[in-house]
Amino acid sequence: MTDWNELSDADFRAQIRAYLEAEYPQHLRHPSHRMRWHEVREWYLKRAADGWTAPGWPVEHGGVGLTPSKQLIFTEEQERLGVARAPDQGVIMVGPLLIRYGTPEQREKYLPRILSWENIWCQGYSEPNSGSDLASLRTQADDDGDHYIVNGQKTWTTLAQDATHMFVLARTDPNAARKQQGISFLLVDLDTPGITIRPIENIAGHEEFCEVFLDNVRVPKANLVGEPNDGWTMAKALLGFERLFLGSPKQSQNALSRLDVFATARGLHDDPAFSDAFTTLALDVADLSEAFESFAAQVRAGEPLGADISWLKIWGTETFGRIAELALQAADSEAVLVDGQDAGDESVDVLTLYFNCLPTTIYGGSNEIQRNILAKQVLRLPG
Amino acid sequence: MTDWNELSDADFRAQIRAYLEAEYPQHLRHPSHRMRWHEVREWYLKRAADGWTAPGWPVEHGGVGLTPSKQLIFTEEQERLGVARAPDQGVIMVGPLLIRYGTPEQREKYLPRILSWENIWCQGYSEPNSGSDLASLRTQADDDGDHYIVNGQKTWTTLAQDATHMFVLARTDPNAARKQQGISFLLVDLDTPGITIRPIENIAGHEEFCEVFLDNVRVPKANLVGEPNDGWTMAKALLGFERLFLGSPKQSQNALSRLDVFATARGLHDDPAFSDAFTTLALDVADLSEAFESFAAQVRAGEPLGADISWLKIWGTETFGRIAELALQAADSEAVLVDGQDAGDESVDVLTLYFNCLPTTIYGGSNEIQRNILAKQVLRLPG
Amino acid sequence: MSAVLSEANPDERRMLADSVAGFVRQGKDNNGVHRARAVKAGASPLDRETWQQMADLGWLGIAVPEASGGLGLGVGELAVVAEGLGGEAAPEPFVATAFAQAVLAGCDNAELVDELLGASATGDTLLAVAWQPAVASLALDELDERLEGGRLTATRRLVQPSGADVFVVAVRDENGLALYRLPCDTPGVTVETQTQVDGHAVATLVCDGVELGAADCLAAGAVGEAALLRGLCVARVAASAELLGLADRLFTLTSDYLASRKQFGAQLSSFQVLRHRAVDLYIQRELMRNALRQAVRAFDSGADLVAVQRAAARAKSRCADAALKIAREAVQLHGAIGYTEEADVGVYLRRVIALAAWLGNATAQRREYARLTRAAA
Amino acid sequence: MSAVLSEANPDERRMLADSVAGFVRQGKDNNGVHRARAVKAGASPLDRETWQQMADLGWLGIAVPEASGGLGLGVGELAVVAEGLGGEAAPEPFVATAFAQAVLAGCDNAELVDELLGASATGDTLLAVAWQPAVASLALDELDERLEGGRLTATRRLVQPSGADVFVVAVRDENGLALYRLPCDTPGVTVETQTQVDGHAVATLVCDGVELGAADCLAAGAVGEAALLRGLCVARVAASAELLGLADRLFTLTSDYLASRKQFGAQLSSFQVLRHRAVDLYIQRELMRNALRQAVRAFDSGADLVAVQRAAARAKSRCADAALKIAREAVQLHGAIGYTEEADVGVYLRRVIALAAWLGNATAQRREYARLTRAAA
Repeated sequence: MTDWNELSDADFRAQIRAYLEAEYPQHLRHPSHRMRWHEVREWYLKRAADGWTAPGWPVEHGGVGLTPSKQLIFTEEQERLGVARAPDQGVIMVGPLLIRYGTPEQREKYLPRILSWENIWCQGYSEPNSGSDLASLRTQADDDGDHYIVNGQKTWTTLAQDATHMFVLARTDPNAARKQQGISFLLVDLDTPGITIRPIENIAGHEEFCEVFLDNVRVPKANLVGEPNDGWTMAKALLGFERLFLGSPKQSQNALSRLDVFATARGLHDDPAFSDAFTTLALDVADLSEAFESFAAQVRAGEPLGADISWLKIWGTETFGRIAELALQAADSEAVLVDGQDAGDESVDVLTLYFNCLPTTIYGGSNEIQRNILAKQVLRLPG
Repeated sequence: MTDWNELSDADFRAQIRAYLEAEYPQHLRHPSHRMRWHEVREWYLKRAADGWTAPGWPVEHGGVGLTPSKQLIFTEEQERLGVARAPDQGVIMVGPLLIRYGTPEQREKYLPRILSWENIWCQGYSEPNSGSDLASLRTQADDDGDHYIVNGQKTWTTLAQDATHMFVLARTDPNAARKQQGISFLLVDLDTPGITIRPIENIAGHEEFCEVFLDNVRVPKANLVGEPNDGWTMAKALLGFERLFLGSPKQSQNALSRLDVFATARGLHDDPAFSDAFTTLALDVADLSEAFESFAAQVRAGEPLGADISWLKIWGTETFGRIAELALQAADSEAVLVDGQDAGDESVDVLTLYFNCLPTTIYGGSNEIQRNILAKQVLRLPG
Repeated sequence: MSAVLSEANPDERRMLADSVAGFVRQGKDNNGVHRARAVKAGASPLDRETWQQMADLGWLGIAVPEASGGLGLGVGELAVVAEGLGGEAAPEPFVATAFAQAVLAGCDNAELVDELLGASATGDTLLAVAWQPAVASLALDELDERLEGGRLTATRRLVQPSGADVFVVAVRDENGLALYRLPCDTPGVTVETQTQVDGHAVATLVCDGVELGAADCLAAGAVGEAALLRGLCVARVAASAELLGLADRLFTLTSDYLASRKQFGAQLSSFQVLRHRAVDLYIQRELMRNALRQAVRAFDSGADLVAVQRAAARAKSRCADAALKIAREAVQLHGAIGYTEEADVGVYLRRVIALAAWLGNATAQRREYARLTRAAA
Repeated sequence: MSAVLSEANPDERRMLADSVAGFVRQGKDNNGVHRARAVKAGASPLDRETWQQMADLGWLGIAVPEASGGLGLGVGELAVVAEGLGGEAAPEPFVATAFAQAVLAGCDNAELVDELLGASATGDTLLAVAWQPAVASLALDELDERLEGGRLTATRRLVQPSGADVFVVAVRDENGLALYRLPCDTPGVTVETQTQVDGHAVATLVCDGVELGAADCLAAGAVGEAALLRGLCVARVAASAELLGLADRLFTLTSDYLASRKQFGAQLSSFQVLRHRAVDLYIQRELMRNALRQAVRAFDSGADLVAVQRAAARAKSRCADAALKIAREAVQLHGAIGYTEEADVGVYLRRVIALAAWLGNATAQRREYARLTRAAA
């Protein structure tokens, strides 16, 4: 087996690029909305067969064991081609969690099934009344001998309708002094009686999120990860370099390039008003990309990311929003058509750009929360 | 003597316009910064001789006794011609205060001297550490029999260097339950020993404000207006329809028209980028003017102004700021010249526009304070 | 309070506003938002029963002369109804109908105009103006496909409502711009549809050698052009009023949400950043009201065409711009739920996007305003 | 940490930055802010003693080849010094000097170039580039007053420093653009001055039949044009760095003020609205750093002229724009005191306005970037 980490970055990038170009289906590149599992299943099973489900996991657990630097290249190459995301919470969250905190039995049971996509995981964090204040969650897990009895409701659970399992933060000690305490981390099989999954339609007409109702769901204590009441610590510890990708310039770059296609086809670049606005945004994206590279260099050097990474998420998502707004204006009265706008040989879909930008300033910690974080942890302004 | 209120609005406006056009000096029209007393003295003494110092005061106290509607026309006509403001705190604040709350002796002593400009008043409200939180003022007035001994410091006192008297809010009961209580309203002769006036240079190089230091200043109790500890109520009660003028469109209209002169001379209206930006601002000013007229109609109808007037100040000052910023950009590398920019036969001074816009979002209750007021008193958002 | 109530006919307009408010809120199972969701899911925006009720209330004849069976009222009254319908996101083609009626009102084929307006006011005949060329420009001089030898081969884009019984089609002939009546079932006419963001279908009218006789001519030359231009102004003002209604409700939904929802142990409305943003939305709404008020006044006062065009462009640019700002912030301030169909925000947002773009968006209207202003100077 | 430290020569650049920081903060009675106030009050921006110290430290020779008595370093080092000077609002004409030196470095009259650069690096001769025509355009093709028969009658605007001993004047001749040495005391030369917002004098150079001989020609034709264009890039990047220094200090002054000042019984920094606005200024500063870093890298990596022009336009547009935003907000967040000379904010603001406009403001730079980008496509 190749030791990928031995390759130079350039060689590694070239090989990954060649692999993706050869194997990743044309029609799935740069999708305009989040793909469902049935749409990407074939590709991810092929990748699993090739051993590429978990580039970041250690080799002894079935991963590729890439260094952070190589992982970044892998991700960059996927983004370059617009590879659709899988329902990948098992790979991103559950695997690393079990490798670090799980029992041998948990690892043995779940890791291989994550790698093969036999198990597909979703994340049971958010709740209807917790919003950005995750620690205020109210889902309750009561001790019942060798089981917990779980009651509550999760929401904004991405693609729960495609998942077989969900990891859940639930309150096991309602009397804990701080709301962050008394929360435990449970692994839940979605086939367990008492679970109802209801997709939520978003305003663009897609069903990316779900509500998940838990009604007296019996979860074996063997499915507790780590110590009881220690779930919050573990959930926080898992926030790794993935935070970088909340500030990725890819969405903005893609949106700008779609707008460019439209503008070129319609001759808008000859209009100084449009050109000035477009250039302003092009420079906003350029400086975002430069900053992203600078944070990526930190990751490559193995340095941890600080709280300052939050500014990238703010700037990236708000730039995306401004591009989408300019596109909407540029298309004028045609902007309303759901099937997109003619742009020479291509079609550009300004409505999708616009709808896609809307949630980016909300999810992954709303931009208001990110500003709170920066004010406190980076600017250290007394509160 | 003419009963001006008997005239139709149109006739009254025509007469006022004719008077101002004939009498108000050409070189003082539309000044770019606040005029000093020696610059406007001659004009205001002429106006005083003609009986026009105090259009709004009742006739029995030496005013013209105009209705609010006629006062508004008077003000509009002054603004139309760009009549420079006098150090008019005596007319605006002290006169109405004494007419409502003053003793007969106070009225007899001060009102005629205000009308003749023998006394010129300034406002001793703000303090170095009170900022927007005026009620936290710390200037102390200690009871000493038939005098108060006043110690403290006032600041942002407009044109104190030109004034003979200052009205002062001072704390007479430091133990009052609420900080708004225990404040008294005192009339102070600036010749009293212990007073030092120090002009403050602003960043545009002008001296519009002063610091006023009060060091054991003896103020006769005869100079207390109203009841002791009741100063806050009186100060608030005096906020009349003058609040309307914090949201006046005049500054924005003037700035836009200067920018238009520059743009026309330089052919900038042919540049769609400039034209779009200019039109956006022209419409911002137009909608501001429409709203101002709507509030003015309330005043004309004798209705009190509500807290909603605050939005006009926000929109007006921020629109002014955007115009000034566009002017700065439009003048490009010439924008830096303090003597202005050539614009055909005229000269336009974009720097002065820019410097003038800066304080407008701070004074008269900063725009942050105005937003606080709107959120609480108009939107009634629970806090 | 509606923006236009305090000016001409305040009492009548207030009564009308109350009547609209009562109408649109009737029954939770068939209110405006409910019907708008149904349209998004595929239903026709023309609920026949609702449309007939609106006709019976006289709303479809507001700006139709009394002689033609209407109420003979003005743009102010149209705006009152449009604002009220916007407040409940009602999907009915009220402003599109007002557009067609206003165009007709400027035409000089009195008999034909009378017939069409009468049938429109009763709700029996649905009208639509077909005027934008294939590349959906706003400039009338880009309407370059001509009527030749009494036959028209041309394409007209973005026509609403797509299910109109009769189109008022703009064509060029040797005298300039002319307007013709074109029933939807005329031979050679094909109506293709595209779906719009709010679920409404918009039509592309394809005319392939369609015969247009003198009897179908509504107005020609300068009269035809003025009729279309003035109709566009009425439509833009009515759309502005509907945008105000939509934005006003979005603002209320949002401030109510902030006031009722808790996070980090405190009401959302206690966070200063959110309070100030709510204030900024309030200011945007006030600006819309002011821009709309001046536009209605321009009509009320009988201003000339250029003045009315400028006033309409000003109102539409402000209302399109402000409504989009308010709608976008409404989503953000609602958080994740604002991005779902659980909340009503999305229903309003989609309609705002549609109306903001209809007949020229904010950017286009500002250019129109600048053009008219410079031409007048 | 300076934006450009982490790239090429990080250790050397860090030492240089430390040295600048130490220098500019020396003595409260003659630090940068103090000198800047003096300039505003009428003093020359060229404090001879300070200037000599800067020469002695080698800073005036940073980008001057070692053969001409300089250090032979690059734009990165210029940026480090400019950023440091900006941090203390120092008024010395460092970036204007760097501009002239960079133009000279591209000229091919080796002997003359060597002499001027050497004299400039020692601080003995003050240089200034005179290139903008009467209507202060940035486009070189608007330089239409020609050198004819060896004599120049022309006007050059906005020349800095106005007290230069020798001007590098751009002229048109039959071969295109040429650069000449023009000592300030040459017969026929008049130097008129105008005052700039920060108190600096800028010169209008009026040449009335001035004789320019072949011996004074620094470069002609394509070489001359490239020298001027590349020099403009260096100057724009150095100005961007100074803007970063100014903005960074404004940001620090503002966050310190918010953290220290109380109102309504609470620290200003406890108000969420002000916290978030401070964050937005922080983001603007980070953007400046990133834009500057890529520009320095373009020079470090020896990119071609067009690439360097694009990088410089990008840096200058971002830095001008962001610095103005930060400065304006710094005034607002300081409240009334920010509008007075009591605070240092005004000193920084005035310098920001001056530098943001120098050699083309943000709008002009974005147009330049768009032009270069489309030309390259």
